[in-house]
Amino acid sequence: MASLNDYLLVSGLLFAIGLAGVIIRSNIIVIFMCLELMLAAASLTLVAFSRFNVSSNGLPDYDGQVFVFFIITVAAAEVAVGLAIIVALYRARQTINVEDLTSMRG
Amino acid sequence: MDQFLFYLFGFLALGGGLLLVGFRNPVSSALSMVVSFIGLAGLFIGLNAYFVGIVQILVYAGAIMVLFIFIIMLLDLNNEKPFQFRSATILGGLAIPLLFAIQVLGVIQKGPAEHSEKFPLITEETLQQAADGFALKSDGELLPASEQTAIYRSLAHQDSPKLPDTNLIGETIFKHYNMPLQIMGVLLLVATVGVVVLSKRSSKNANKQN
Amino acid sequence: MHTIAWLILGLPLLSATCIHLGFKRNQGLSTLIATSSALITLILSLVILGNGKDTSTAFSWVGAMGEHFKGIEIGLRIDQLSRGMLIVVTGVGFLVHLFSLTYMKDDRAKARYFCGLSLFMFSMTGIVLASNFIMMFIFWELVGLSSYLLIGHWYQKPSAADASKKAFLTNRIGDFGFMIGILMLWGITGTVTFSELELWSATPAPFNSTYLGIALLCIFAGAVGKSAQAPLHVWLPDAMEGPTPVSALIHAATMVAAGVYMLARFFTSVDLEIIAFAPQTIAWIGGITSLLAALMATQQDDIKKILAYSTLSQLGYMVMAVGLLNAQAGVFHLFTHAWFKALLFLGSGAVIYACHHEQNIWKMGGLRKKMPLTFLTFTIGTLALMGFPLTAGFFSKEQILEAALHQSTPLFVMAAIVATLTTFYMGRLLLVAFLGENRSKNSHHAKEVGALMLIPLVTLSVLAVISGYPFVASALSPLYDHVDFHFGPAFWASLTALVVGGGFAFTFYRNAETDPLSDKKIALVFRNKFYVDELYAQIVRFGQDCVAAIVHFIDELIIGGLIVGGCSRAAEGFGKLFGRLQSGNLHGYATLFGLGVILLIYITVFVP
Amino acid sequence: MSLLFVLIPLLGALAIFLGSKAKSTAIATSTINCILGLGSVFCWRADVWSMKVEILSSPSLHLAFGFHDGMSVIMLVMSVLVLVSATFSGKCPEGREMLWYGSILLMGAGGIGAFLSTDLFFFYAFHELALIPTFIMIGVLGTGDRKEAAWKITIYLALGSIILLAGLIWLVSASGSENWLYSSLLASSIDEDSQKGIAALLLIGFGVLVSLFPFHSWAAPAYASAPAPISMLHAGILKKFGLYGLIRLYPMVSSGMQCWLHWLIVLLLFNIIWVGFVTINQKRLDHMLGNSSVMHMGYIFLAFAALIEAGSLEGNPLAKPAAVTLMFAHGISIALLFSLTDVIRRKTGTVEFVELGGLAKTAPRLAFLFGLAGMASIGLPGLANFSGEVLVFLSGFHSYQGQELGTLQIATIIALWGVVISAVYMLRAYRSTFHGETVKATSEQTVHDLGPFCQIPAAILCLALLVVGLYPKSLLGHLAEPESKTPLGQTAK
Repeated sequence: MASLNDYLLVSGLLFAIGLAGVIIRSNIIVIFMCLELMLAAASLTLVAFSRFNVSSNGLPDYDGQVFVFFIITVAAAEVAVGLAIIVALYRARQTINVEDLTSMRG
Repeated sequence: MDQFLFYLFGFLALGGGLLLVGFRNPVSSALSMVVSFIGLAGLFIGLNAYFVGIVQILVYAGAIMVLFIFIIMLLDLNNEKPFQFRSATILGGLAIPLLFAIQVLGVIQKGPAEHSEKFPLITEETLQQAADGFALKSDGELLPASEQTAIYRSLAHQDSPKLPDTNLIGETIFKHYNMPLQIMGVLLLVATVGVVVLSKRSSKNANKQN
Repeated sequence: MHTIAWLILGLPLLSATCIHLGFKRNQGLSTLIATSSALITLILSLVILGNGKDTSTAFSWVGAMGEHFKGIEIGLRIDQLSRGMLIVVTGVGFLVHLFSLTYMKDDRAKARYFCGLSLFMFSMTGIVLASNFIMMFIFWELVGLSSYLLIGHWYQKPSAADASKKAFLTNRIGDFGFMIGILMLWGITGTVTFSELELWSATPAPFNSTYLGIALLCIFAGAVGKSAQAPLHVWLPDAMEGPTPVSALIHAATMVAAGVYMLARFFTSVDLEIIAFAPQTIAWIGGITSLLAALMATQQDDIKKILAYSTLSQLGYMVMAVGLLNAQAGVFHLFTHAWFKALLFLGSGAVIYACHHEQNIWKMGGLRKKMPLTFLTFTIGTLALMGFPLTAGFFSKEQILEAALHQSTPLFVMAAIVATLTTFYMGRLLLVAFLGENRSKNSHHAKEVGALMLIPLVTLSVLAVISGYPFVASALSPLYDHVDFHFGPAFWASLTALVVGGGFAFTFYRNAETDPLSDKKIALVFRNKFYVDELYAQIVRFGQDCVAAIVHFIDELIIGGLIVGGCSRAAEGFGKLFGRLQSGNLHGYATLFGLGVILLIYITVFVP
Repeated sequence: MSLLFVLIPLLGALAIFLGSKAKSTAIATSTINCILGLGSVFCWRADVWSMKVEILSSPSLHLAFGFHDGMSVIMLVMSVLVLVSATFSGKCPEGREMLWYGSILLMGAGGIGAFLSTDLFFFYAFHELALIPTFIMIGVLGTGDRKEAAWKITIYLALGSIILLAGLIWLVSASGSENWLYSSLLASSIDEDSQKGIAALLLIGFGVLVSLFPFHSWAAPAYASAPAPISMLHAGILKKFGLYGLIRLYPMVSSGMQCWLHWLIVLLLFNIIWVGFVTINQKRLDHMLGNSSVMHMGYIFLAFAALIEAGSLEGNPLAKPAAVTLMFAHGISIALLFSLTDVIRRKTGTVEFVELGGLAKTAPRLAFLFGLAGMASIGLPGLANFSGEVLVFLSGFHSYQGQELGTLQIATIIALWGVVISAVYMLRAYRSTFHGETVKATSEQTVHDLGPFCQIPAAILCLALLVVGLYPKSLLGHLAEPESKTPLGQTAK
């Protein structure tokens, strides 16, 4: 069985990869996927801690897992809305390349 | 064996992630994301979080990936223009995650020693012990058989006691997180309505353009 | 009795309001309203005089607050002083209204003029009847306003507009002191009402006499402004830009005497023997003013300016008398002076009117034949001003000289010199303007003025003669102390002054075509009024306008530019900086986010 | 009843934003409000009117309105008068009626709401509500350098408001009161150290809002470039908010204020003399008026300083009436002046002194009204400002008993010189605008006298100035009711 640190390391690396994707890629859908990846990395941390923090009766602390459950739910909703926005955006601008979408320039 | 599975799934998750970032074609990216998530789900299961692992596969691989692919197809983005390497972006994109990873390492280094100990396995004794806690009434008496919960029965199963984590999560959610659950339901509703509105408006715009 | 008093105060206000609100279009009706209100107030004043009872009435204007402040009252105080002064104000006022009917006949803004006159009558009666200092201050400012309006009647003339502004501002400086004085007096005595001041003076609580003296001098500053004493005398000659009847009423007979009246009020209410330094200062300021003004008058060419400087000089006399703690003499001179100076001004008005608004005496000449009646009355006025024996001016001037003789020899000498100079410049005026040959077309075409103008002239000339006699003065004069006449040094001094001054005037100016003295250096100084106006202009320019410009510059630079501007520029700079970050580029945001996360972790974990 | 005064303009604004005819709605609501407000003066009896209306009541916040004492009534009357004349003033650009009249009503409602709130939180919030339309109107519909002016006023007032809010929060927390009700704060006591800090924050916060030196430089440019009703409402009503607040909150931090007395005196003298000189040097009518309004705030602060010196409201019974009277008078007169300046700007197209002259000939009614307002603002007796100023000076000398002159007395004497200064700039302005020969901009071909519609606001305000000036008791009578007798929170709800 692996240790908590191992899981945290995997989670951190996964997060870093996601971040790298967000920064490097310019296709907004891929960026969105990378965001999902970062979210999932966070979930991994939560589950790892849930397993690590054994509660008084010897079972894992399920609060963390409930949290992950909620995260997954919200992520689903988020993806639905996000993709709808992307579709709308594409219809309006004919592009989903973030380098072309700079109308927020201050 | 445990260790091997950890490395396997960990490798799957990280490798999928790297491929996700690396593939030029978004469809390939989507597929590699699924690979990554399957690896993640494996890690979850390795942590005895069976329910979350399954949900992860169901939701991400089943629903979200389909959505992504659907949208990619809808927008017909296959012929995307090739990667434009802007050195500053690449530099930032590499340096920052690298820094982050180093920091994660540092954090792990600083963490207490017990974090580096291997998790104790959940054995039958553990389950038995836990079962006792579910068998008692509040005043300390043993519950009669008719009132024994599924959790107890599963934990204290004669032949093969199992960790009933779905039941336990369910209990936690409905006992302690009832209100957030309700709110989550509303959130999903709002998201549904939002998506409808968003797509509707865009169709109207399309009509106008025509 | 009280009703009549309130009526005297209220009628002119009513008239002014009616004219302004209703009848501005109808010029004839406006003049009628104003003149009849003046007549009625004169009659009512005579009624009050005939009644002869001392009384007072008041209503609360601002209620009492706390123990110390007993409120402000608008009250009327009728006693000998105010009764006599009322006669002067309403009497001269009515005659000036009458005179104005002809003088202002062709003016397009006649209604506005009469509205101003009514407003003035209201304010002036307010001062006369005031029962306390704050009420007096209120009306004090209001006469300033009406004077401003009337001097600036022909506001399109830049000189008139400037003169009115100058008059108001100079008076404001005086009022600055006046208000301080009132406040200090209130602090020391706990009251500003004259009757209560009398009570306080009878049994004064222990107090610091120095501060009372300072308070008195501050109050005197108000009189310096209003009665045009040095160093605030500069506005009065300029005020001659107003219509001549206005000069007669406001700038000769009544308003400028208000300062003397106020001082007399104060001096008769409070016993001031203990703080001698303040009255002495007042007397010296009066004396110096009268001397300077008389010197300036000798070289003026404008008939009204000469009279204006003579007014200054005579006001200096009155102030000196009051300062010598002989308020009776000062007020008596005020009383006689009001009649003969109003006469002189109205006479000059008649001359100016006849000469088609020519005011330079060197362009007149020979008017004696053209306007015999005017000449006669003007001569009577001049004699009264010179203090010719048996005219009114003789009696009052005599009393002042007596007072000066008893108190201070230098002041007596000064007063005698002033008397000489008075005879000299008035003789010059009479000789140049009325005798000799016609020196211009305007004077050639002059002819005697109409009856409406002559009635006031004749009435005033009668008063200019008889008002000095005890039987008239004791009945009419605001304050009168009968002094038995005797052939003392005062008499000889004034007689000498008459002879010497008259002699010089006759030698220099008989049949003169131009001023024989004008090329003397000293005459130039007199002609230019000792360069006081120039000095003040410089003071205003450097002491005020330059300071204002510098202050404004500093205000903009340091407060607006560096402190505030610095803040706003810093905010703007930060805004620009962060605006740069706001590139609209998702990559940029993501990079920043990553950096932020790293920083956060670093701070929370690695910083001890 | 007190609720009505806030509600009517708010509903009017709402109706305008919902699309009712802007101009007539604004005029109708402000007129009704004015009539009711004036009616309230005549009916003012402390026992009846001090009843408060509570709309929203939670343990910590009370949205309630009521009259604390006569001061609220007087401020209300001032506000309704200025509001009604502001709706008649100025010329709305074509097509912007909704913004224009809606903003006017909102500002009026905000000011009135602040004066009538019994809860400090809403007291603050209503003022903020009124500031928003101010900023917008200056930025959108202003003239001249409007962007910069709008920014300046926004930065300043926002800063002042934040400091003020900090002071208020500190005040509430230091008092130990669990709500923000004025009455419960008044009943609590605050320790000396906190009082000192609170007093400083309040003085700076309110000071910025009232343009106390050296936080004054926002005022003139903002008033100059704001549309006429906005400068009328801000200078007339909203600026008084700060002074009103200081006097209102003073009893809670009386000993804390004492520490800052000398600082305040120095600053207020700068307000009078320094800004006075700045005003003399102005070359434009609107800038001059803006600065003069800053300068006159110094006198009201002088009354406040007299209050601080006395240590309590009872110690110097003159100070509060003096400040209130002068606030009233200044509000009315400056509103009138801004209104008329806008008329001049519209008729001649300029407000530069060098380009004006001789207007008295072509527009005598305008000249008369402007002269009256100008004379009022320099404190001519018979007009309201004089009664305020004379009371201020008397309050400055209230503690003087014939001994050596104290700091306050010397300050009063220096402040008196400000009367001369204000006469200088006002008469110079009048001389160069109305007197002298007519010039191109003021010739008879271009300029016509005031029409009847323009005279309405001026007439209302002039009348108020005259009534109070000729008989100040009509105003001061409302202040006679001692505050301690009718503490607001204790009456029936």
